[in-house]
Amino acid sequence: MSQQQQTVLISSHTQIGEGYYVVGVASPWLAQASQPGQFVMCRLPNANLLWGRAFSVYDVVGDEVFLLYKVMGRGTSLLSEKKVGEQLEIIGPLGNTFSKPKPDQFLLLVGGGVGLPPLYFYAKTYQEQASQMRVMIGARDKENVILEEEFKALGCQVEVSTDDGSAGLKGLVTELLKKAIRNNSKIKDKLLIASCGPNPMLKAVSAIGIEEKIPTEISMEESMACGLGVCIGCVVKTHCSPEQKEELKRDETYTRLCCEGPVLEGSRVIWE
Amino acid sequence: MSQQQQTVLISSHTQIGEGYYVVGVASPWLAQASQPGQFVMCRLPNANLLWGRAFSVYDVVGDEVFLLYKVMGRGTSLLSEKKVGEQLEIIGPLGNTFSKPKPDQFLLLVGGGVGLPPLYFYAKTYQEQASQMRVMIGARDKENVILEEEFKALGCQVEVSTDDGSAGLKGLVTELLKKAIRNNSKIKDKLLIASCGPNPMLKAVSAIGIEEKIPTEISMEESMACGLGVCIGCVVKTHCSPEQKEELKRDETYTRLCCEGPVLEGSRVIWE
Amino acid sequence: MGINLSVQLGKLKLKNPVTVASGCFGYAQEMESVADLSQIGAVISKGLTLEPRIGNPSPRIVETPSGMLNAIGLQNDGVDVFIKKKLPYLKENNIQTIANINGSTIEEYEQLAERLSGADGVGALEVNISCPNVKHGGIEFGVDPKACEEVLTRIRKKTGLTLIAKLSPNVTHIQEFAKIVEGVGCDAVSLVNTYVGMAVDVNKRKPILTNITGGLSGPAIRPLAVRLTWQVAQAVKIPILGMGGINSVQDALEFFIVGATAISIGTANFYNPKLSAEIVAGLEEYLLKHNLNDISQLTGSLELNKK
Amino acid sequence: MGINLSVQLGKLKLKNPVTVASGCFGYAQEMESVADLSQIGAVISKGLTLEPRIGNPSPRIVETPSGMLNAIGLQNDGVDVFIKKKLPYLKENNIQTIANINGSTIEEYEQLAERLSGADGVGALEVNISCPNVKHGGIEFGVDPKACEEVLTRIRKKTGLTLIAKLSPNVTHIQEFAKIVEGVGCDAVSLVNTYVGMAVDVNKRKPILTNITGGLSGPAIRPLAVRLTWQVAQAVKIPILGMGGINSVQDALEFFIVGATAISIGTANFYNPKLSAEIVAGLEEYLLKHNLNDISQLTGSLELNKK
Ligand SMILES: Cc1cc2nc3c(=O)[nH]c(=O)nc-3n(C[C@H](O)[C@H](O)[C@H](O)COP(=O)(O)OP(=O)(O)OC[C@H]3O[C@@H](n4cnc5c(N)ncnc54)[C@H](O)[C@@H]3O)c2cc1C
Ligand SMILES: Cc1cc2nc3c(=O)[nH]c(=O)nc-3n(C[C@H](O)[C@H](O)[C@H](O)COP(=O)(O)OP(=O)(O)OC[C@H]3O[C@@H](n4cnc5c(N)ncnc54)[C@H](O)[C@@H]3O)c2cc1C
Ligand SMILES: Cc1cc2nc3c(=O)[nH]c(=O)nc-3n(C[C@H](O)[C@H](O)[C@H](O)COP(=O)(O)O)c2cc1C
Ligand SMILES: Cc1cc2nc3c(=O)[nH]c(=O)nc-3n(C[C@H](O)[C@H](O)[C@H](O)COP(=O)(O)O)c2cc1C
Ligand code: FES
Ligand code: FES
Repeated sequence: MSQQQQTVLISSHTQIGEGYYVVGVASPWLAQASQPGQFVMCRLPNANLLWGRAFSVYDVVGDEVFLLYKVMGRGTSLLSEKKVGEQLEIIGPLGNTFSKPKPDQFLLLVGGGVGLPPLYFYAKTYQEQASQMRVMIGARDKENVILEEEFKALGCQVEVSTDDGSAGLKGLVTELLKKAIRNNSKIKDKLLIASCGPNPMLKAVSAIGIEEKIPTEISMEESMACGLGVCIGCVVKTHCSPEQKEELKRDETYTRLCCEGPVLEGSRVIWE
Repeated sequence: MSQQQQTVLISSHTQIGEGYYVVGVASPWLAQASQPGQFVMCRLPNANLLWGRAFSVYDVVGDEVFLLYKVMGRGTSLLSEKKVGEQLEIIGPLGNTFSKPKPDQFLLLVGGGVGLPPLYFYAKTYQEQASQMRVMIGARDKENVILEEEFKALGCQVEVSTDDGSAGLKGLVTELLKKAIRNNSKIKDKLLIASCGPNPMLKAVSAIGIEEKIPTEISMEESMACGLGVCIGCVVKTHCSPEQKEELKRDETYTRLCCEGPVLEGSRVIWE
Repeated sequence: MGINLSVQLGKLKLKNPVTVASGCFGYAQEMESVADLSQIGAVISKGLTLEPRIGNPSPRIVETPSGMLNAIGLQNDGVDVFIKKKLPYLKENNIQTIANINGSTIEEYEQLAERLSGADGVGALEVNISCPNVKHGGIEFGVDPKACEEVLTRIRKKTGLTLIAKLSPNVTHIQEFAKIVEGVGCDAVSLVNTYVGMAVDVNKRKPILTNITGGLSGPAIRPLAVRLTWQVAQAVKIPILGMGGINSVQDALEFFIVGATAISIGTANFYNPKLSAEIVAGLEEYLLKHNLNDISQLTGSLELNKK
Repeated sequence: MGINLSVQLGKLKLKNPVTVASGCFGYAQEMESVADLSQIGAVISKGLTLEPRIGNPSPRIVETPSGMLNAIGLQNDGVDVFIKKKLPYLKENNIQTIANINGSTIEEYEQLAERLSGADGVGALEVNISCPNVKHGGIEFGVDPKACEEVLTRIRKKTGLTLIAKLSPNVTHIQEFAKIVEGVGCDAVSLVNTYVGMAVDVNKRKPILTNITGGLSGPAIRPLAVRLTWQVAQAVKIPILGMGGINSVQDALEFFIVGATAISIGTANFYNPKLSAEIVAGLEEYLLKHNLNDISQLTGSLELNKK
C-alpha cells in the first residue's frame, strides 16, 4: 500500500476543448508512484463538497502529474475555476493497474470521453510497444473526440467513431473494435483489449471480449467516498473467484472499484 | 427600502495590517445608496458557509465600495483569499444610519477594531465638519490601531489608547472619552457621541453618555442570518418605545440590529 | 398549451406551489426590495401567538455545516397586531397568506383560529405543533399522538379555513402523526419543522444558544425531510406542503417527486431572497422539458427501482 | 505533569478517547498508509454478521450538503473470516479493537457475541441495533423499546466483554433507550448511528440509492448528534461513546463537553484519514491551554447559562 495524502499546488491548468481541462499538480511522490490505470481522489479545500472526486492519472512529466477532466457537475465545475498556485488535497495513487503487456502482445485500446486519459497513460507507459497499439476513440460528436493527436504522437494507430458522424466512422466504437479483431485474426491469441468509458460501451466491449475469447480489461466508474476501500460504496457486481466462492459461500459478490479495481477483467462483471 | 441583492466583482484587495484587509467591490448602486452606519451582507459563492457575513461600509469612492475587515473565523479567512476579479454576493445597503450632525454639533467618535470603519465613513460623509470631530481609537495593542492616519487626513483630531500602552494612552478608550467631555464642558449641549466596537466598550460609552446626558449612538453587532429583518436572530434587549409599550404590553423587548439598528440610542439598550 | 402550476390545498388555491416558510420571510414587506413578491405562491407568516411574545435572549442563531440552529422563541407582536398592521399590506399586494399559529394551550390555538378565521385576507391556517423553542405547547403537541389529535380536532371545529398541520420531524414514526392529521379532517399536512440540535462554545464550555437547544434547518436536513415527505405521502391522501433545506430548483423537484403538492422555502430566503422566483421559473422549465403540462403530474411521480 | 488521555469504557481501557467508527475505517489495514494507526484509541470494525453478506446493489452512496447517505447493507465477509483474517493484523499491530455486531434475529446476535468473546484480540462489542439499511433486524431493535431490551438482555448473558449498545437517532425520546441500555447492564452506550434519509434523481424520477433510503452521516448531523449526546448524558451514568459529524478538534470537544467519555470519527475518515491523529494532538493542546490534566475533566463539563 503506497498511497499518500498530500496538499499539492496546481502547476498548470489548461482548457483543451469544450468543457475539457487538463490540470497539472506538482508532486514528486505521485509522479513516481503512479501506474497506468490508477487514479487519485482530489478534494477542493473549503468548497461546499464533502468528498474528493476521482480522476485517473492522465500523464506524468518529471515531478508533475496531469489529470484530464470534463466539467460534469459541481465538483468539476469548481475545479475548473481553480488557478495555478492554488491548492488541492490529493490522496493517491489509488486502485489497481492495467496489466503490463507482454512484448508480443497487440493492444486494442477502446475509450470514450474521460475514459481516454488512463488509456493514454497506459499507452505512454509502454510506448516502446506503441506500434502494437490500436486506439479506438468513441464519442457523441466531434467536439468530444479528445487525445486523438496525442495518441498518434505516441506512435499508436488511431481510429475515431462518432454517434453523429461528425468525425470518423458514424456509429459505435464497438464496430471499430470488431473490425480491428477481424483484421488481426491471424494474431488473435496475441490480442489484449483495454477499455475505459461509459458503462454501455464497457458492457459491449466485454461481450465482444468474451465472445472472441480475447482477454479484456475494463476500467469502471462508480461514486466514491473514500477511494481507500473502507466505505464499500463503489461496488459492481462480479462473479466470485474460487477462493471467494468458498469464503462467501456464494457465486456472486460486490467488488470495490477503488481498490479491487478500477480495472476488472471484463468477464468478471455482472451487468445490473 | 432600497437594498438590492447583487453579484459584484472584487476590484481591489489590500492587506492593511496584521489580519486587517480592505476589499473594494464595484457597485454603482451600493456606492450611491450607502449611508454612514449601514452595512452589507457579503457571501462567498460556493464556499462551505451558509450565511453571508456582515461588514460595515467603510468607504465609497466613485462606483467602488470598500469594506474593512479583520480575519476572525472561517468566513473572513476565506474572504481574505479572494482575488481581484472574483465574485462576491452582496445584499445591501442594510440597516439604519448614524444621525446627520447639526452644523454646530461636536462629534466624539469612539471606536475599537473593526468598529472603526463605519465611524470613518461617518466622518468622511460629514467631512466639512471634520474640525468638530474628535476620534478616540481604543485597541489591545499598537498592531490593532487602525485608521489613525486616515482620520487625521480627513481633518479630525485623533487620540489613541491601548491596553498595553504600546501606542497612545495606556488604558481604556473611555478614559479618553471622559477627558474629551471634560475638556469640552463648555459646549456640552453640543456634544454627540457615536461609538462602534466591542460590547464592553459600547456599554461603558453608553453609561458615560447617560451619566453626562450626552446623546449617544452606538452601532452594535450580533450574529446575522439574513440582514433583512426576517429571521429575528440578531436581537439585543431594549427598553420599549411608548408605542411599543402599548402594543406589546410590556417595558422591554428584543430589537433587531439588522433593520432597527445597527445604530441604537445607547440609553435604549438593556445590557444582558 | 400553457403549463399549469396552480395547486389546491383544501379550499385554498395557490397560483403556484412555491411558498415561503414560516419565520423565514417575515410578513413579506421586509423582503419587497430584494424578492419578487408577485412570484410567490403564498407567504406563510412568522409564527403568531395570542399575546405578543418577545422571544429568547441572544444568541438565538448559529451557523452549522450547511445549516443553522435557531431558538428565536416565537418573537412576534401577537395576532391582533398581525391583523391590524401586517395583513393589510399582504392583502393590498394580492399576496396569498397563510397564518402560522402557535399556542401554549389548546384554548390559545382555538382562539387564534377563531380570530384569524374572521380576518380578511387569511387564506389558510398552518398549525405549528412542532416549534422546538418554546417552553410550553409547541413541540409537545407534535410528538405526542394524543395531544396532537386533541388539539387538531378542537381547532378544526373553530375554523372553516383551509387547515394545515405542521409536523415535527423529531419522532420515530411520522406516518402516525400524518394519519391523525388526516383523520381529524385537516386539509393538508406540512413538514418538516426543524430538528432539535445544539452547538457548544468550546472555549467557554457553554451552549452557544442561550436557549441551549435550537432547531436545525437548511440544506443539511434536506435528505431527511425528503424521506419523511415520501413516507407521509405513502400514509395519507391529503396534500403535502413539503419543506426542509430547499436551496435550488433541483431540491424543490425532489419534494414534488416524492409526493409534495406544494413546497416551502425557509432558510434559503436568508441568503437568496430571489430563490422562490427562481424555483417557479425552474419548475416551468422542467415541466416543459419533460413534456408535462401540470405540476400535479410531478407530485408523487417517483418510480421505484425494480429489484 | 503529563496529560492523561486514557479512558475507561467498562473493562476496556483505551489509551486515548479517539476511536474510528464502524464502517468508516474498514479493518484498519486499508488505512495504514494514509493514517497513523498508532494514534487511534480503538478501531471499531465494519459491521459483522454471522454469515457473509454481499450488501445492497449500487448506487449505495450519495453526497449531500455537508453529509452523505449510505445504504451499504452491511457487506462483510462474516464473523469467521473476520476472526481468521482481520483480527490477527489488528492484534499484531496492537490496535485496540471493538467488534461491531449485527443480527437479523436475537439468536444471531447471541451467536456473534459468543464467537467474538472467544476470539483473541477483541476488546469490546458494539451492538448495532440501529442500522437503517437492512431488511431484518438492524434498526428494528433500535426504535422499539421492548425489542431493544430483549436483545440486549440476551446478549449481555452471552459475553463477559465490555458491551456497548449503539443507539439509533431516529426516535422521539432517545433517553428511554439509553436507560434500557444501562438497565440491562451494558457497559457503555454509543450514539449516533445514521439518520434515515433519501435522495432523488430528478431527471429519472427515481431514488438515487437502489435501496431507496439510506443513512445520513457527516458534518450535517453534528448539531443533532451533540444534542442527543447531551440528552443521554443527563439520563444515564454509563460512559458515552459520542459520534456524528466530527470533522475537527473543535467538533470533538463539543461531544466531550456535553458528556461523551470517548468519541468516534466516521465519515471524515473518508476524506481526511489523518483526522483521528489530529484530534488526539488537539485534545492534548486544549487541555494544556485550559489547565486541565485529564480528559475526564472535560467530559460533561458543560456549564448552563444562568437565566
Ligand atoms: C476511478 C475513476 C476515475 C475517473 N477518472 C476521471 C477522469 O480522468 N476524468 C474525468 O473527467 N472524470 C473521471 N472520473 C469521473 C469523475 O470522478 C466524475 O465525473 C466526477 O466525480 C463528477 O464530479 P462532479 O462533482 O463534477 O459531478 P457531480 O454530479 O456534482 O458529483 C456528485 C457526486 O457524484 C459522483 N459522480 C458523478 N459522476 C460520476 C462518475 N461518472 N463516476 C464516479 N462518480 C461520479 C461524484 O463523485 C460526486 O460524489 C473518474 C471516476 C472514477 C470512479
Ligand atoms: C452590522 C455589522 C457590521 C459589521 N462590520 C464589520 C466590519 O466592518 N469589519 C469587520 O471585520 N467585521 C464586521 N462585523 C463583524 C463580522 O460580521 C464578523 O467578524 C464576521 O461575521 C466573522 O465571520 P467569520 O466567518 O470570520 O467568523 P466565524 O466565527 O467563523 O463566524 C461564525 C458565525 O458567527 C458570526 N459572527 C462571528 N463573529 C461575529 C461578530 N463579531 N458579529 C457578528 N457576527 C459574528 C458570523 O456571522 C458567522 O455566522 C460586523 C458585524 C455586524 C453585525
Ligand atoms: C429562523 C427561523 C424561524 C422559524 N420560525 C418558525 C415559526 O415561527 N413557525 C413555524 O412553524 N416554523 C418556523 N420555522 C421553521 C421553518 O418554517 C421550516 O419549517 C424549517 O426551517 C425547515 O425549512 P428550511 O430548511 O427550508 O429552513 C423557522 C425556521 C427558522 C430558520
Ligand atoms: C459508509 C458507512 C458505513 C457504516 N457502516 C456501519 C456499520 O456497519 N455499523 C454501524 O454500527 N455503523 C455504521 N455506520 C455508522 C457510523 O459508524 C457512524 O455511526 C455514523 O456514520 C455517524 O458518524 P459520522 O457522521 O462521523 O460518520 C456507517 C456509516 C457510514 C457512512
Ligand atoms: S470508494 Fe470507499 S470503498 Fe471504494
Ligand atoms: S439578521 Fe435576520 S432579522 Fe436581523
